[in-house]
Amino acid sequence: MTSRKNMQVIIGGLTLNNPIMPASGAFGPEMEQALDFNRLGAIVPKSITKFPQPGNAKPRVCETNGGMINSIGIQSKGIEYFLAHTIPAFDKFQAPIIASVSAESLEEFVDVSATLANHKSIRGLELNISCPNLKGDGKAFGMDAAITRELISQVRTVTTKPIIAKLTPNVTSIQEIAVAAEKGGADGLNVANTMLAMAIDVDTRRPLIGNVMGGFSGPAVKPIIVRMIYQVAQVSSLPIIGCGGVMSGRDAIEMMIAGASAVQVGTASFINPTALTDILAEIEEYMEQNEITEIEELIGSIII
Amino acid sequence: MTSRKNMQVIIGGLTLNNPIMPASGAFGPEMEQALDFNRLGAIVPKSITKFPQPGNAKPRVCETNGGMINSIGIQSKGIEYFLAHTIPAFDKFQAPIIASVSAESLEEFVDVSATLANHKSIRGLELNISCPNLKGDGKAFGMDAAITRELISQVRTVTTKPIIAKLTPNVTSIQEIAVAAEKGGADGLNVANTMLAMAIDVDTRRPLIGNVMGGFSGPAVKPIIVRMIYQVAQVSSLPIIGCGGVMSGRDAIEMMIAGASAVQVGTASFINPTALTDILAEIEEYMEQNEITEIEELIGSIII
Amino acid sequence: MQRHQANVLSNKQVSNRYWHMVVDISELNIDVDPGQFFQVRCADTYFPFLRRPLSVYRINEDTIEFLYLVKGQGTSAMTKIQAGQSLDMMGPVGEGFSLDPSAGNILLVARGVGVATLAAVAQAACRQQVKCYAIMSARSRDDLLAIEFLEDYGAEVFIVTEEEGTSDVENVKRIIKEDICATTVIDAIYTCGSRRLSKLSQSIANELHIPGEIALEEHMGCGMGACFSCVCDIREGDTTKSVRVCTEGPVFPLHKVVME
Amino acid sequence: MQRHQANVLSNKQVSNRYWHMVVDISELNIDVDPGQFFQVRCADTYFPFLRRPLSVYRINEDTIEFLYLVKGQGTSAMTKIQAGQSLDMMGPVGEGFSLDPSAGNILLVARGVGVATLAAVAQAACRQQVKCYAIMSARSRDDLLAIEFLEDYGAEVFIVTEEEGTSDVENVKRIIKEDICATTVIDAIYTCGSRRLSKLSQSIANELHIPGEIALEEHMGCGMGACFSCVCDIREGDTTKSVRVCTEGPVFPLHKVVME
Ligand SMILES: Cc1cc2nc3c(=O)[nH]c(=O)nc-3n(C[C@H](O)[C@H](O)[C@H](O)COP(=O)(O)OP(=O)(O)OC[C@H]3O[C@@H](n4cnc5c(N)ncnc54)[C@H](O)[C@@H]3O)c2cc1C
Ligand SMILES: Cc1cc2nc3c(=O)[nH]c(=O)nc-3n(C[C@H](O)[C@H](O)[C@H](O)COP(=O)(O)OP(=O)(O)OC[C@H]3O[C@@H](n4cnc5c(N)ncnc54)[C@H](O)[C@@H]3O)c2cc1C
Ligand SMILES: Cc1cc2nc3c(=O)[nH]c(=O)nc-3n(C[C@H](O)[C@H](O)[C@H](O)COP(=O)(O)O)c2cc1C
Ligand SMILES: Cc1cc2nc3c(=O)[nH]c(=O)nc-3n(C[C@H](O)[C@H](O)[C@H](O)COP(=O)(O)O)c2cc1C
Ligand code: FES
Ligand code: FES
Repeated sequence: MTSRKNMQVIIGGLTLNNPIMPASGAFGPEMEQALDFNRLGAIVPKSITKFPQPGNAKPRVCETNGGMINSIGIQSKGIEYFLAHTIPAFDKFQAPIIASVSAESLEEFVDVSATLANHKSIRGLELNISCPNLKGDGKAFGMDAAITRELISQVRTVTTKPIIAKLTPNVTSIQEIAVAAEKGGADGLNVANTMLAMAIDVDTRRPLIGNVMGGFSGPAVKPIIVRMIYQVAQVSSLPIIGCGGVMSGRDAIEMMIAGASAVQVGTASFINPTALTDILAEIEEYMEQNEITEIEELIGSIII
Repeated sequence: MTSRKNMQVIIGGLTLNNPIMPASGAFGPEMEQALDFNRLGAIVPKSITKFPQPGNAKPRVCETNGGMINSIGIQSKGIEYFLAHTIPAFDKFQAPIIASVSAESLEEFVDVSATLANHKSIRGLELNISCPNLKGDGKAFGMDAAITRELISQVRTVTTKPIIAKLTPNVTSIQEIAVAAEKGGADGLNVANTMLAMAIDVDTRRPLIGNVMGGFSGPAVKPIIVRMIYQVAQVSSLPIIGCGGVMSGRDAIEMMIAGASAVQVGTASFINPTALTDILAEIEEYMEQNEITEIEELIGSIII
Repeated sequence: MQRHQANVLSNKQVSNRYWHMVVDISELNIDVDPGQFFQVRCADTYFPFLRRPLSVYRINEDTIEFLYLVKGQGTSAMTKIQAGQSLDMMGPVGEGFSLDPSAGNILLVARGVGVATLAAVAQAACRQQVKCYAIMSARSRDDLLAIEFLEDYGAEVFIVTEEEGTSDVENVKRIIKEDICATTVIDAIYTCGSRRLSKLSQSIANELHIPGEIALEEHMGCGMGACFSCVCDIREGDTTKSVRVCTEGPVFPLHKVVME
Repeated sequence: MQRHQANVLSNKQVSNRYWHMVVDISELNIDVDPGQFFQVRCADTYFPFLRRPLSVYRINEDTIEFLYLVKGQGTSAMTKIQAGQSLDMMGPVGEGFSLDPSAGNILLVARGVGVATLAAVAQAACRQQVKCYAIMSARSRDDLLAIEFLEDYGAEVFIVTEEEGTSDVENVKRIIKEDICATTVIDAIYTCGSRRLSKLSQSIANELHIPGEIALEEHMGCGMGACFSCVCDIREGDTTKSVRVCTEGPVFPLHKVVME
């Protein structure tokens, strides 16, 4: 790597040293043993809820062809513990912290967001309006454009920090939800959370996931997510964080070419604990080979 | 294989010798060289349109992790050629022919369906209201419940032969569309067509599919389809044909346990030309091992 | 929790359903404790997708060994790995067993592949001159492994099997109480591999007021404490607490575990 | 269009970017023609997912050979297959070349890996005592393969490369016209591997009123005529017609192909 490269990207006013960050729920302080957190574009902890929550029935994970299904539920120690312990554990690193918020009602979203946004170390909020593991057969706030817009505009009133709406891919038109989030006042869009999925053990005839259905992630879903990033980029001017199935630098670049400004990496870390920084190195190598000095040049650079 | 097994299943009044049939578009007369068509539960030719159509730009296929994207478009020689050549080529086999219909308007659906249903060798119709390759950014009739209901109820007026609605998985609520199809008068539901997807060559920055986006099939999508079969089975009493990612007998059984009465196999034949009959043999073996004599016993037998 | 490429020295079938692998760790600069495990990548494909947790069966100066049951996709794929190839493994992960060097006698209660986890305890006990008694339970004699190793470590081994109709809980209880505890003071119990035998071990430990440890198994996502796939409940005074088997375990105090 | 498991006799790298594989077909009971291809499963995983089309490079009594360029996932995976393992291949697929036994001289125009497809024509020509002239175009001398085989088959080979600055269309045209056709009557032209050279071949065939054939390449789904992935247009009188390269081709009359 010889030439100087500018890896900075901007998400809703937040300048990141590079576009690679962990996906919420697939990252934790324990990974410091394997990974240099200072090299991350941002730190995104597991979604937090207002009160402690136990999470879902077991088994909570199963694997499928080229991916996995999880139904952790938002097992959470509640916002108090989060502010007292989790944030300080991440605060010593250079990467800005983007807190992921989960809630069961609009009011709770506003409430938790207000508290989190007040904390000086939290530099942005990612609203997990797309978790398919909540009650109600996998339904999520982010499946409805009007609710999405309302929810975000209410959170908007309690903070000026960047708000990223994490969209669900389980919708007929992700464009419609993206536009609603933009109108609601979001500063960025995460495309996307997991696909709702299910697997059955044919020997026992029981679901492989305790909660019956769960969220599908990993390389298998990437072509669906790339399509959605591209679709959203056509209708919204907000920066997009691509998320779903990124295993390599080339996968991350593919999402950026489709329209993403940054990329989250989740499941890949389960296979390779240094996936986040390896992917960053692979992007740098690609830029070197292709004589790209500004990473921003990649964003939305698809040729049709 | 010692004990006698009853492999018959019923789809909308049509009794099939077994539940395994090809998925439309991934099957053709040429495959007779590799496969015994008499052992199929049904024969489902490529979707047919009223007039000849050229199909989409190339490349028309690309592969992804555990799957492929296609954008053939409905390359078709038109209904006249179909009735004069394709149907006779399939007519000599024992398996009933279910013709797949594609059209660009509601009227055309009715028109083509009426003509096809009049042909004595065509035993049922599958309405491809879900093809993501039509004009309009991947939109399909089957993305809208009201249109789905209207379309099917109009086709219902022109035939008493079984009508199967092939649903699209690219929707927020497949249950809603399934219920609409049932209310419109469908006799069966195909769950489902391909997921809309996209892949980009990071070296050229161009889409890997000439038509930019295409339909995603293969083992990667199976967990999404199994989930949808299960969801549809909860809200509709119509027989379901599971379709998407079946590679093995166990995959087919998984779909039946989730609620499918029959299973279509598409992409698997590209990897293994005898996939259809191999899958049937694997199901028989499973039944033997599990001392199941009536295949119908598997349908919807999931234990929650 | 580093990822390593370890050289595979051998990978052989040792009985109908079990395989045994030896890998070279001389270059890896790691310390491995009995009860810890590795997250093993069984093949270089995306199916099997996830890593598989495997305990260290024996810990030697330059090598570690795995004993594994061929169960599904992952372990089947693992049998294809040949000597000379490398094994992609992450670890050592988790908290292992604790062994009080002043203990006189300890009791191991293993069922099936649980022996793969407890053998390392016998090995450590032998080094510390602690005497081991071991109940080894399995479907059949063919499924009973490592008996000779355990005996080499000076363990006194009691075999029970379904095949012989000796593996029911009542009989195991009788062996422990009459054949072992009647003549010997057991200072600690270690168990792995069976819910029924774990319950039995728990109640005996409770009754005899001796400490015990159990190695738990849960389906894992990350194996790094990040994903909360592998949780189970343990007792904390009057309440229960959710812990992650991968990092807070897999070994827990026997009396704290809530048997489901 | 059967699926076969053929025993791999050898699989070796033959130049920087090319590999050569020999498989045993003595037990398969198949007839293979020059220009036909096989749909090869490069690895037993779902990535690479699809089969890869590969022409038969040489057709022998008991074996066939493939010559392949290592391009992406599929062909890279194929290099891992070792002698003694089996190759999952479907075929032979498609319509091959036709060779008029009464022809005196034929001209082959191959670019790059196109030689893998045309070599079988030279081999057949040799058997029928038809004399071959061959233009072999490539990036560099290292990329030029099979020259010796072609010469063994009695072919007179003309080499052009980028490296030496000799591969431009004008120069190839000059060689064909001045070095070959000036002294020899060419009865048919066969081409594969380059759009520019195909156009040239087409125009020369047209000019000299001789028949020609071309082997086309398209991305394939099924390789069985079922999916319509691999279509291209050919001329039928005044109109064009869509044909499937996998079953109606891959070899087509040169004058019928619409060069895009
Ligand atoms: C800490 C720990 C140590 C272990 N040590 C050993 C050992 O030394 N030897 C040995 O043979 N087995 C051991 N196991 C069990 C071993 O991990 C499983 O048998 C193995 O993962 C099965 O994988 P598979 O692909 O063959 O089976 P499949 O049933 O196809 O696996 C499907 C999925 O379920 C998971 N799974 C299935 N069974 C178990 C299980 N019992 N525990 C956790 N996950 C499971 C797999 O990891 C995989 O994700 C251990 C488990 C844990 C948690
Ligand atoms: C009839 C026919 C005969 C062929 N014979 C030979 C031969 O003898 N030797 C040889 O080296 N190559 C031959 N090719 C080209 C060969 O099929 C491709 O180089 C190969 O598929 C590339 O696969 P990959 O995974 O290495 O590359 P990738 O670029 O990773 O492949 C990605 C996808 O694109 C397809 N693809 C890429 N290039 C081509 C191409 N040129 N033609 C068709 N599909 C392509 C692949 O099959 C795969 O589906 C032939 C192609 C055809 C159509
Ligand atoms: C085990 C697990 C737990 C997850 N928990 C959360 C969560 O708490 N909040 C959230 O927004 N997304 C959660 N996700 C979704 C990921 O953030 C991400 O959107 C998804 O996994 C797709 O990316 P990937 O394919 O790179 O993993 C979770 C994913 C996994 C695998
Ligand atoms: C090459 C190709 C062409 C297809 N053409 C059609 C079609 O004409 N009509 C249709 O209803 N579905 C079509 N499909 C979708 C399949 O019928 C099926 O729904 C899908 O491929 C999922 O099943 P699979 O994973 O078993 O392939 C096509 C699929 C492929 C791969
Ligand atoms: S496996 Fe992820 S926390 Fe234990
Ligand atoms: S590859 Fe399917 S028709 Fe040619």
